Amino acid sequence: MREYLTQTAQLRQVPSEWGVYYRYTYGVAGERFFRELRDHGHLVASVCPKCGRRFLPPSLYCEDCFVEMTEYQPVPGVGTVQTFTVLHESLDESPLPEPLVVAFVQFEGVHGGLLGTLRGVRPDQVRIGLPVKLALRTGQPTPSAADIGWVPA
Amino acid sequence: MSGEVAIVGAGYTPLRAVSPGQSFREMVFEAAVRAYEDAGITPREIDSVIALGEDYREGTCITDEYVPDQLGAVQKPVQTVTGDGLQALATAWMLLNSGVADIVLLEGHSKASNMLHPAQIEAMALDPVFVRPHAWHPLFLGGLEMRRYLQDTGTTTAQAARVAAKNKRNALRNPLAAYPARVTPEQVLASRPIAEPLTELAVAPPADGAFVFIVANAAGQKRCTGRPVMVDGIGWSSDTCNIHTRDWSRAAYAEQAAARAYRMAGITRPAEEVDFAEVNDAYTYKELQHLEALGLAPRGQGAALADQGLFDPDGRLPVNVSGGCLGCGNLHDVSAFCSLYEVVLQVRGQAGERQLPRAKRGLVCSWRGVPTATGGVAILSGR
Amino acid sequence: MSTMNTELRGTSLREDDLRTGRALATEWIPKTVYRFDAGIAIGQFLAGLKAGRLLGRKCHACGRIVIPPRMFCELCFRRNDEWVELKSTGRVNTFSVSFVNTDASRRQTPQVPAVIDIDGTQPSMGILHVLGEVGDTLEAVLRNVQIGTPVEAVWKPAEQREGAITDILYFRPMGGR
Amino acid sequence: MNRVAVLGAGLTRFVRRALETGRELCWEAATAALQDADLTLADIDCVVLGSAPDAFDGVHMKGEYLLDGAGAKGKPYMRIFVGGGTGVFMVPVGWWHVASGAFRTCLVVAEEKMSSTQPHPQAAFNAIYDPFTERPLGVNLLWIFSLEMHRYMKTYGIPLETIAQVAVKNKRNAKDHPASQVAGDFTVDEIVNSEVMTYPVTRLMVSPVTDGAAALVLANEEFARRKGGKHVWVEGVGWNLDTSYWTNRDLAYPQYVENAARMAYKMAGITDPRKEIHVAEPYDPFAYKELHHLEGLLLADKGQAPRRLEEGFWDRDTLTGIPASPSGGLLGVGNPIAAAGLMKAIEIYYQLSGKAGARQIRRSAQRGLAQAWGDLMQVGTVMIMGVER
Repeated sequence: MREYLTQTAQLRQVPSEWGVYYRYTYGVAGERFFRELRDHGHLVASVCPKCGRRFLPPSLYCEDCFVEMTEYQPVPGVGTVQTFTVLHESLDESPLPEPLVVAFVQFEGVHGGLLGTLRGVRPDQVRIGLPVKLALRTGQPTPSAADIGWVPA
Repeated sequence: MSGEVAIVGAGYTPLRAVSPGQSFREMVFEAAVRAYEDAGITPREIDSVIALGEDYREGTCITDEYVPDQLGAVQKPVQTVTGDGLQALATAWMLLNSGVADIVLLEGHSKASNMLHPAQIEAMALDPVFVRPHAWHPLFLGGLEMRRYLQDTGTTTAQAARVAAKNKRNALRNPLAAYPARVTPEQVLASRPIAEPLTELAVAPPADGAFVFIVANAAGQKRCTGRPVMVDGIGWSSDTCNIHTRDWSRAAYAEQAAARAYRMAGITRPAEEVDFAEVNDAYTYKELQHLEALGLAPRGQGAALADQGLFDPDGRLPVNVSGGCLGCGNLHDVSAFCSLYEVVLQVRGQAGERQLPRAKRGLVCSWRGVPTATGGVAILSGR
Repeated sequence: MSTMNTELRGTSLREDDLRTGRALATEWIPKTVYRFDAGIAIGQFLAGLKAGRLLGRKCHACGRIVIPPRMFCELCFRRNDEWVELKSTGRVNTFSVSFVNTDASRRQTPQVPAVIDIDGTQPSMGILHVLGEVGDTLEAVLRNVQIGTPVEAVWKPAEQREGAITDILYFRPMGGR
Repeated sequence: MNRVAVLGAGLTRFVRRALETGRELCWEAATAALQDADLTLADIDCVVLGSAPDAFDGVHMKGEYLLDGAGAKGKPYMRIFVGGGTGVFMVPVGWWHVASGAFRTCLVVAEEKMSSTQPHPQAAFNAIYDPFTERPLGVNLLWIFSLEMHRYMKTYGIPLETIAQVAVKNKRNAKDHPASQVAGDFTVDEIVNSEVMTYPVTRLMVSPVTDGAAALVLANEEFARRKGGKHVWVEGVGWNLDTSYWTNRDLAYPQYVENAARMAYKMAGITDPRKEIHVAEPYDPFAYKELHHLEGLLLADKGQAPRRLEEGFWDRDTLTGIPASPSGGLLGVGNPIAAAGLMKAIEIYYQLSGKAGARQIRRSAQRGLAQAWGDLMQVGTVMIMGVER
């Protein structure tokens, strides 16, 4: 018997799969955000009692002051594209049937922002600074981040 | 805080896109044999072992289990850093200055080719509530960040593409590199778009391979015969993990890590005090963004300096003469070890045909990849 | 503070809260699928199983004969030296009687995992496998097997073997029941 | 080498499934620890995080995901991982961040959110086994424990009823722990006769599935002195990893725990641990493990920990023995893996600083030890704390 593999026919791979899936709770701040989104169709930010900034997405705590945020405020209806990408590949690494515009949107007076798919505009027409508004997918049994999208304002 | 810590031994396996002839254990064994040979010691001399590992990439839950045997480290103090190579080096530095070890072994390997769905794996790092449900390919983050970086600095996509052309060409002189090539910036721009402005050739492809280092304090160095490469400074830092509140165009983690490493190394004018740098270039623009964060180029001037040839192998501050991630292959957290290995060779004068004439002091800058904002900076020099 | 804080945070949910939507949650099915390179030692080991042979490796420095095989001796830290064909017999080092499946669901008839010290290893050392022909109830298994019981491998028919650890169906008490 | 003091600790409740995300759990524990230490995040120079497999929370690079909740934004941050040994190991990790002179203060956080894994967290454990020689057999996590337990029982002739007493003791102790999930009064018969999972392991000899977090604040001597008061100090740390070829090992004795303990004892200057250790938190994810580990820690002769248990040597109110798991351990308080390990280390801090309330041991204690274990039954992690002397 040889001590090294010398032929490609000797190469072996063994498959393995973990066989689990996951269920993630939305958490204290996520509960509030997604219930507001589902019940009232608007975005809310949490307010830091120390630094006064409004955080989007809302959070249980201020990541800088490290204090609890319990106050929530609605976010303005129109935001602007801070950056965007035209995505061509799916999570399975195959070409998407139609390229997607993924946009990160910020709102005046709000720290942070949100990601969503931007529709209703040709990819080559999208610019940083474009005003957009929320286009919410509805009718899902559970509200989800995937419901959040944008259209030009 | 000034303990004398040096790399006294280094071992590798050549990096390749696939590595079907060896198990990861056999790969690591090969690198370890080289590292021990280089350091002139046996496993008996090792006081402590630090491995790199992230379970989802390894496909094994608790990868720490499978660390000791192929290193000859059975029944030794062994631990796994779920971070990058410089965080492992920093951990070694701390152990060597705490009195619990004089000689520490570092190990990192990549078997990225064994993941059947790497994008699906990397997507598992996204916030499961606010981000992941969109089910986007995780490179969308690179695209978003690149667009904002280009906008804020006035860098063009063509300038960014030159980084890939340079690094892949540098890799032609590195026998370890998995992806050496002659490509033009135009080819990079014209390659398949993935997350615009990122195209296929602007993204470092994954590779398999292993590195092992032996690191020692002053007492430990006396027991080793390997030529020491001193760790003059090391820093690591994390910006927020919250992609929503991050500054998209700056690499804040690298600024913070560099400040710490420079302070430790007594560096005040990095662009003049560092001879060469190995800087994370998982995507083309990251090299430029990192160079600016490190103070090796003024903010927004990375591309302009690159255009002048400053970062070419024959420039004043060669960057990624190894080929970087774009030329060697992306080993994720282990890429920092690939960079470290290049610095060891260069300052020892062992880099063969790519040896730089002036390589007394080198810098490594690492980044853990999307969606993280974590990275490190190390300054190393010959004695 | 004179004693630890006893007003701890942390909000407990019942499974029902999540099922009924009183608490919100989202599901994700990951594609955690891998194909692992078996490499030199395990590649040969698996090829041996396909041929109905159990292979170990011997280190000439320490004299150990190990299974599962590796191309290095982890104690001497050297490349080890030769392949050794082992008999597919051994002794039960320890065993368990398992009434739970991989996903923690209940099973009616038990699995009997065991560490089996393989004859011919040096010093005696084992592999993980399962026992068969030992009964369908806890009481029956405990009657039929003890720690130390000699066992032998029951192989799949040669034409069904695929070069996997499951080419050995199970080990059974020596000589059958 | 700088001396390292413990300035405060915090915990969340340990629950079967938490509403909070992992980040939120981290923040809850971290703020509780900062409050206990009377410090703010601005006083913290670096953060270390312990969390067991990513497969539980279901987040790749889990440390990165948790970091803002752990207070690490803009700071040097390190996640270190040694399987089940991770929680206790966070004290050594925090210790060397400070002892090395690299940092004045360190916030140590441990978190686990196991309830995320479906259909059951146990399924995530299959991937701990070797993919070539073990996973194809249809493994489950409990196999490895029941195999080791059976070998331990057989080697020393230990009856199941004796091992069950560990569960009785720890679940009883946990009744006084404010974080506890599965505390209660049980009889040996109830433990032994609970559902057989994997013989000889029965349901009540197994720690539960838990969500939770824990945190600890460490500081160097200068910082601690400036803060004032009497402190508990980290006196010894040790860790050790045995071969991954677990079926090639002697399963009756945890040599790696002994190696880790010897490293820690040496650092703490301990030569006779049975006299110099006054309270212990040995790792108890399964009832037999506490006994197995007490032997590895050299606090009992090989095979003799069960006899000492019957004598009441490990009881919380002992005056002559060494109270073991006065917190209630993983069997009583719960097992959010890394957070459970850190909870055990925190219990030593509470006991030595007189903060343990209803759980305060009756004998005097100047020194205590916590230990955890993990991977394929191959990691030992040990930390020793002592009071001001």
